[in-house]
Amino acid sequence: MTAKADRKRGSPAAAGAAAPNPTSDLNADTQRSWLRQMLLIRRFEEKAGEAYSLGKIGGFCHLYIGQEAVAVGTLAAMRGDDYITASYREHGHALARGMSARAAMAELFGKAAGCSHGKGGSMHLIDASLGFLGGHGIVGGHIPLTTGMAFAIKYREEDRVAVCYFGEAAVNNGAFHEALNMAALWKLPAIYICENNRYGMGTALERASAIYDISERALSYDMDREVVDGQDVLVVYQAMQRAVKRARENKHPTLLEIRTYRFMGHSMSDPIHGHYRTREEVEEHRKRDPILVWSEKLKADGIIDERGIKSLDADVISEVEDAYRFADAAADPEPGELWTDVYASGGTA
Amino acid sequence: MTAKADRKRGSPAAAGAAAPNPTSDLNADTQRSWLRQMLLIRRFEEKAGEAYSLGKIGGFCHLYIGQEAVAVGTLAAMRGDDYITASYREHGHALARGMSARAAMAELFGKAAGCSHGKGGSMHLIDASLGFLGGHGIVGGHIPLTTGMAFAIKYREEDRVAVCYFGEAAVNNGAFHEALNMAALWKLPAIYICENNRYGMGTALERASAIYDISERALSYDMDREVVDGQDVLVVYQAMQRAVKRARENKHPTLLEIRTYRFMGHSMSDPIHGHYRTREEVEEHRKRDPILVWSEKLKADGIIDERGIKSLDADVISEVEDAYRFADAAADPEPGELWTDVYASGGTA
Amino acid sequence: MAVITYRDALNQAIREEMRLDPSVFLMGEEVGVYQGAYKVSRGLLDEFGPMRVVDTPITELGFAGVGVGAAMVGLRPIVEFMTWNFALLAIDQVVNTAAKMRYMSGGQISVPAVFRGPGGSALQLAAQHSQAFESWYAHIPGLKVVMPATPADAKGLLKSAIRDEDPVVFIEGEMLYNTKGEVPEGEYLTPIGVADVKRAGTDVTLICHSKTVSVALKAAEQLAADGIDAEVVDLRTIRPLDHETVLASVSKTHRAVVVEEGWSFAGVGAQVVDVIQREIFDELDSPVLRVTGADVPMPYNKHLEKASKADPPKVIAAVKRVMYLES
Amino acid sequence: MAVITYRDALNQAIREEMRLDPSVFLMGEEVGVYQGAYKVSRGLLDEFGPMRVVDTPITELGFAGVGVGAAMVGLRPIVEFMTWNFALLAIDQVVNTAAKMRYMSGGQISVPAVFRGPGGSALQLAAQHSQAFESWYAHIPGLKVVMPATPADAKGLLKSAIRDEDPVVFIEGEMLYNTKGEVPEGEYLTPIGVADVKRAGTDVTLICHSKTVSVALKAAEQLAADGIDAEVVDLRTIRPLDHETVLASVSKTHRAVVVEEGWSFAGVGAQVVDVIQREIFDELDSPVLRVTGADVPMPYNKHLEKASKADPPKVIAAVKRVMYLES
Ligand SMILES: Cc1ncc(C[n+]2csc(CCOP(=O)(O)OP(=O)(O)O)c2C)c(N)n1
Ligand SMILES: Cc1ncc(C[n+]2csc(CCOP(=O)(O)OP(=O)(O)O)c2C)c(N)n1
Ligand SMILES: [Mg+2]
Ligand SMILES: [Mg+2]
Repeated sequence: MTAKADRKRGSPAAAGAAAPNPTSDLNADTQRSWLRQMLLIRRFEEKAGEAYSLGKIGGFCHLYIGQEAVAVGTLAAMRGDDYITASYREHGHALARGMSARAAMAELFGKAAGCSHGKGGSMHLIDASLGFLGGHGIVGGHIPLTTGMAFAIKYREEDRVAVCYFGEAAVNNGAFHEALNMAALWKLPAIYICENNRYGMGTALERASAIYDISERALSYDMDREVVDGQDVLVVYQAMQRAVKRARENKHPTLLEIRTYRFMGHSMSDPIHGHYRTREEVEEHRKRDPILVWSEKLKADGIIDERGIKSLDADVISEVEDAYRFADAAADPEPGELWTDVYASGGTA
Repeated sequence: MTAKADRKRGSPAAAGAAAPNPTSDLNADTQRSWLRQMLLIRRFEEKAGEAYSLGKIGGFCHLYIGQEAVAVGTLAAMRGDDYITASYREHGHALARGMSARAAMAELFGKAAGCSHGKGGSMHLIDASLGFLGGHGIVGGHIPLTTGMAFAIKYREEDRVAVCYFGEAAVNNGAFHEALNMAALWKLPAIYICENNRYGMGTALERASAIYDISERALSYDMDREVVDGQDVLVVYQAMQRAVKRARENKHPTLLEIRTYRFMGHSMSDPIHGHYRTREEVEEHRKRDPILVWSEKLKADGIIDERGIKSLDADVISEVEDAYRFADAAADPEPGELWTDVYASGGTA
Repeated sequence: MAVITYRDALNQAIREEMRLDPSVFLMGEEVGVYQGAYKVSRGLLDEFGPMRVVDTPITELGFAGVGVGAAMVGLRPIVEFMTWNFALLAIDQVVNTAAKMRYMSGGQISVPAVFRGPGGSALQLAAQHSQAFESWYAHIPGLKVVMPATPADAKGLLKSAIRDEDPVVFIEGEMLYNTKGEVPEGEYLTPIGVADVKRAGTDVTLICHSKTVSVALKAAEQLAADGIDAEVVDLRTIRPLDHETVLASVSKTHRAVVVEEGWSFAGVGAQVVDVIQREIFDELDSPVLRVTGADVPMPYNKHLEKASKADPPKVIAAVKRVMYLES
Repeated sequence: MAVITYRDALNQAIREEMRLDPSVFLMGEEVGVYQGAYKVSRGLLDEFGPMRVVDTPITELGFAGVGVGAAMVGLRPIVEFMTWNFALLAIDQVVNTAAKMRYMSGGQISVPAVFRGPGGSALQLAAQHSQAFESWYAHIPGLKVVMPATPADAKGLLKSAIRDEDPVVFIEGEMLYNTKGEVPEGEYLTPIGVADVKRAGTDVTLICHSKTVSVALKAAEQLAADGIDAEVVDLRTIRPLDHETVLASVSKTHRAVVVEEGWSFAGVGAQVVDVIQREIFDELDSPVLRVTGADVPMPYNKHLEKASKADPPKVIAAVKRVMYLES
C-alpha cells in the first residue's frame, strides 16, 4: 500500500485562471476603493523606502510592494470585528484594515503618535481597536496566536473570524503545523493565508519545501484549501469570501495559498535581485503588477478612466505626503517611556 | 478549486490484511529467531515491571508489551551499521538490536554495568557500538536527530540508513514536520517509523490529530508512505524491507505508519485502562498479541511446535532471570561519576 | 482549617477562579479526560466541560501560542505544561510573545496568561526530565515568576496569578504535590512579589524557594541543636524579587546562604547574592554562600542523583562556613 | 599582520577549518546562495559546494536537531542561527540533546557542534530581535559559551570552537561584524576558557564581554583623564568562566564593575559578582556594581533604545560609586 504523493505542479497563472470572475455584485465605488487602497499601500511603501534611505526609519523594513492585492482583497471580505495577525511585512495589511497612514508612518519613524507609540516599529504595527493584533517578528510565531484567537471566538460563541497572514517560507516551520492541526481538530473559525511570494529572503520555495503546492499541506489537517492568484484583487476577494463563510458559518478553517510576488528586496537592506533571482524574473512578474491588473480591468469595465486613476493616485500621494510630514514632525516618546508598558501595574519588576 | 481532504478511514486490521504474506524466502531459523526475540522482549518487560514494583527500577518506565513485532520486524530488515533512534519506550528496540538483556536491565537498575553506565536509565538506553543512539525523552526530539544522521550518511556517501521510532502522538509536534520536510527535500536515507498504538498517554489519536491516517502526513513532504499491520512481524518486516531498499538504494525517505497497540499503561505509574480506554478494548486487542499471531503462523507452517515454543520461552526466561540477577548484584557507579561525562575533557566547566 | 495537599490546593485555586470568572480556562496535555498527568486538574473536566478544560496535542509551542493568542483577545488561559522541561519547546511564545506584547504594542495588549506545571527534578527521571529553569524566566522583563513551597501558598499564589494582568510563570514542585498543610477555604490570596519568613532566627539567613524551603527548614532545625538560630526566607516569588524582606533579614543576621535546586551559573541565587552585596555590603560579616544543584546534567542512578541535590548537610556546611565555624 | 573585519575573521576561521577537516560543514538559513544574512559565509558555497554549505528551511528546531544528529555520528557541524533570537525555537535541541548526550550515554556520544550567530541588539530591531541570551546558555552544564569581542578573538575562538569535542554556543555581535583589527593569517587558536586583559590598570576592574568591551575601554579612557586607572577584563568565554584572571585583577584593584548587554536578573554579571564576593570577599573595598541593559523589552524608538543600553557614562558613574567618588 505505497502511495507516492505525485501531484500536479500548478503555476500561479494557471491557478488564478480557473477562478470565475463576475464583478456584477460589487458596486463601482467598492471596486474603485480597492484600487485606491492598493495605490495607497504602494505609495506608502515607496515613501517608507525613501524615508528609510534618509535614515528616518531604522531597523528592518520589509516592503509590501507587489502583494497589495492580497491584503486589499482579503480584508475586503472581512468584518470590522474580525481578528488579524500578520508577519513583519504588515504595512499593507494595517493600511487595508483602516489604520491611518499617519499612525503607520509615525510608528515607522518611532514616534509617540505611532500606532504602537513608537515602541514597536515597522515589524510591530498594532492597533487593538482595529483588531489588528500585530505585526510579529518571529517567522511562524503568530500562527498559533491566531489559532488561539479563533479558539477565543468559539469559546465565547461569537461569529468573528481570525485571520493570519504569513509567507510561504513559514509553512515549513513547526509552529504552522501545530497551529493548523489544532484549528482543524477543534473546528475553529480561522483562516490561514499563505502569501506565497516564492522566496523567503534568498531561498526559493522549492529549495525549502519538499512540495511545491503549499496548499496541499492542508491535507495533513483535513482542512479546506485553495490556491489563489494573488495579483488579481477580485479573485483574492472571492476566495476569501468563501473562506470567511466557511469559518463564520461552519467554524471550518481554511488554508489559502495566495500566489504573489515581491517586487522589492526582502527588506530595505537587501537588493531587489542578486544571487537568488534574476532581474529578468522580477521584470517578468512586474507585468502582473496587481495595480496594473486591476486598473486595466476597471478601465475595460468602464468603471474608471485614466484620469480617474490619476486623480486617485494624486489623492493617495498627498495622503502619504501628509503622513510623512506628520511623522517627521511628531514627538519622540518621553524618555520615561522606556520603563512603561512592561507590566500592567507600570514599573519594572 | 477547493479540495476537501475526505479520505477513507482505514482500520489496522484492514491495513494489514491487504499485504502479501509469503515466507518462502525466509529460512526457518530466522522465523524462529523472531519469535525468540519477541518472547525475550516480552519477558524482559514483564521482569522490568516486576523490578519496578519492587523499587529496583526508578523514574519513568514505559513498557513495550504488545508492540514487539514492530521492533523485531523492522530491525530484522536493517543492517548492523544502520543508525537507530527511539523514544523513551525503547527497551524492545534495544534488545532487538542486539543489546544484551544484562546491559539493558543493569541500566534500568542504574548500575555502572548498564549500557549507559547507569546515568541514562530506562528512557536513555544507548549503545553507540550498536548504532543504537538513544533512548530520548522529549516527544519528537529525536526525529530531527535522525534526519541529521541520514544527512551524515549522504554527506559521507555511505549506504547506511537512519531509522527513527516514535509514537503516533509525536506526529503533531513541530519537530516531526520540520524533520520530515528536510529529509524529503534533501533526499536522505531516513525511515520514520510511527508506532501508532492509538494513544499518547491518555489521549486517543483522534483527539490529538486532525486526520486519522497518520501516514497521509507524508503527502506534505512528497515522501513515500505505508500503513502496516504492526501485530504481524512478517508484514512489518516486508514493509520495512521496501522502505530500507528505497532509502539505501535511492536515498528516498519513507514514513511507515505501523498500527499496533500498547497492552500496558503508558508507564509503570499508569493503570492499563481507566478514564481513556476500556478494559474491553484492551482485551479485544490482546487477541492479536503479536507473539500469538506469529506462533500460530509458525505452527501452521510446521516451523515450530508447542514444545518448541515452550522451550524458546524457557530459554528467554532464564536469560531474563540472569539479567535480573546480574543487574541486581551489579555495582552502582562510583560517587565521582556524578562529575564525569559532562565535557570531553572530564570535569565540569 | 482544612489540611489538604499542595495538589488539591492548586486544584481548589483553579476551580474557584473558573467558577468566578468565565473567561478563565485550563489547557494542556492530559488535563481533561486523563484528569491531569499529576492529577492537579482532577474533576475539572466534569465540572466545566471540554471547552474550558482543553486537552491538547503534544505541541507545546503551538498550544502555548494558542493560550497567548486567546489571552490577547481577553480570555484568561491557564496553560499547563506537563513539566517545565517540555516547555523549552514553547519558550519562544512565552518570551517573544507573552512577555513582549504589552511593550511592543505601546501598552495596548495584555497577556493575562498563567503558564504552570512542575519544575525541577523528581526521582530518577534523568537528564531531560530534571531541570529547574526559574532563573531563565526570571531573566525576562515582562514575565512574573512564582514558586510556592506550601499548600497554602500554592492556592493563594495561583489565585493571584490567575487574576494578574501579566503573564505569570508558575513553577510547582512535583515532589511537593503530596505534601500537606492547612489551606484556607474559599477566597484566599497570597500577593505576588512578597517573600515569607518561614522561620525567624538571628544568626544567619537561609534564602530558599520551592522545594528547598523544606531543605532549609530541616537544616535550621539541626542547626538549632548546635545553638545556631537560622532565619528561613522563602522567596515565593522569584520575579519581582522581594528585596525588602531579604535585606531586612540579612541586615539582622549579617550572614546569608542561598539554597536553590537549579544549577549554579547565573542561577536565582547569583541574583540574590548580587542584590545583597550591592545593597548592604557593609552589613555582611562574611560572603554570601550558595548551595545549588550539582553543575551536571541529572544522572539516573539514585545515589548519584541524591548526591547532586541541595540537602541539609550541604546547607549546614555552608552555614558553618559563613559563621567561620568550619572545622 | 592583515587588518580585517570581525566578519571576515569568522569567515576565515570557517574556511580554514573546512579546508583542514572534511567533516566540518556549515548549515543554516541563507548561508549558501544568499552568502549569509550577515555575509559571514560569503564565498563558502562556491568553494565547498552545497553538501558542505547547506541552506536550510526556516526551521530552527529542526535544523539544530539535524546538526546535533550529524554530530552524534561524527560530523562537525557549524549551525548558524540567523540571530540568537530565533534560536529560542531550537533551544530544546541545544539544551536537551546537545548538552546532555555525553552524560546520558555515560560518555559514549560526543556532540562536537558549534551553534553560532549574532546575539544581542543591533539598531532599532525592537523587542523580538534584540535579546542577549548568554546567561541562559551559560546556565547549562554540558555547553560552552564563547563571545569574542575582537576580530582576532573571533578567528581564534571560532577555530577552537570548531575543534572542540563539546557543543559550543558561539555568540557574535551584529554591531561588531564591521569592526576591524589585526588578525593573524592561517593557524591561530585562542583557547576557550581564558579571559583577556584588554587594558591594564590599578584602580578598578571593568569586567565585560562582546560588545561591552569597547564600552568599557571607552569608559576607561575617559576615566584616565580623571586620573582613574581602570583595568579591562574581557571574559571572552562565559562558560567555563576564567575565575583566575578575574580574581587576580580584582585582588589587585579591590573594586569591580561588571558591564554586560543583557538584562540584569540572573545575568552573567550576577554570576561574576557571586564568584568575586565568595572567593575574595576580604579584598573588596566596595560592593561590585553592575551595568546592564535596561530591564525592559527593547523599544524601537532610537532614543529609548540608546537609553536602554550600557554605555560609557553609565560605566563611569558606577566606577565613581565603587570608588566612593560619587558626586
Ligand atoms: C524563526 C525565524 N527565523 C528566521 C527569521 C529571519 N527571517 C525574517 S523573514 C525571513 C524569510 C521569511 O520568508 P516568508 O515566510 O516567505 O515571508 P516573506 O518575507 O516572503 O513575506 C527570515 C528567514 C525570523 N524572523 N524568524
Ligand atoms: C515534548 C514533550 N511533551 C510531553 C511529554 C510527556 N509525554 C511523554 S510520553 C507522552 C505520550 C507520547 O505518546 P506517543 O507519541 O503516542 O508514544 P507512546 O507513548 O504511545 O509510545 C507524553 C505526553 C514529553 N516527554 N515530551
Ligand atoms: Mg516569501
Ligand atoms: Mg502512542
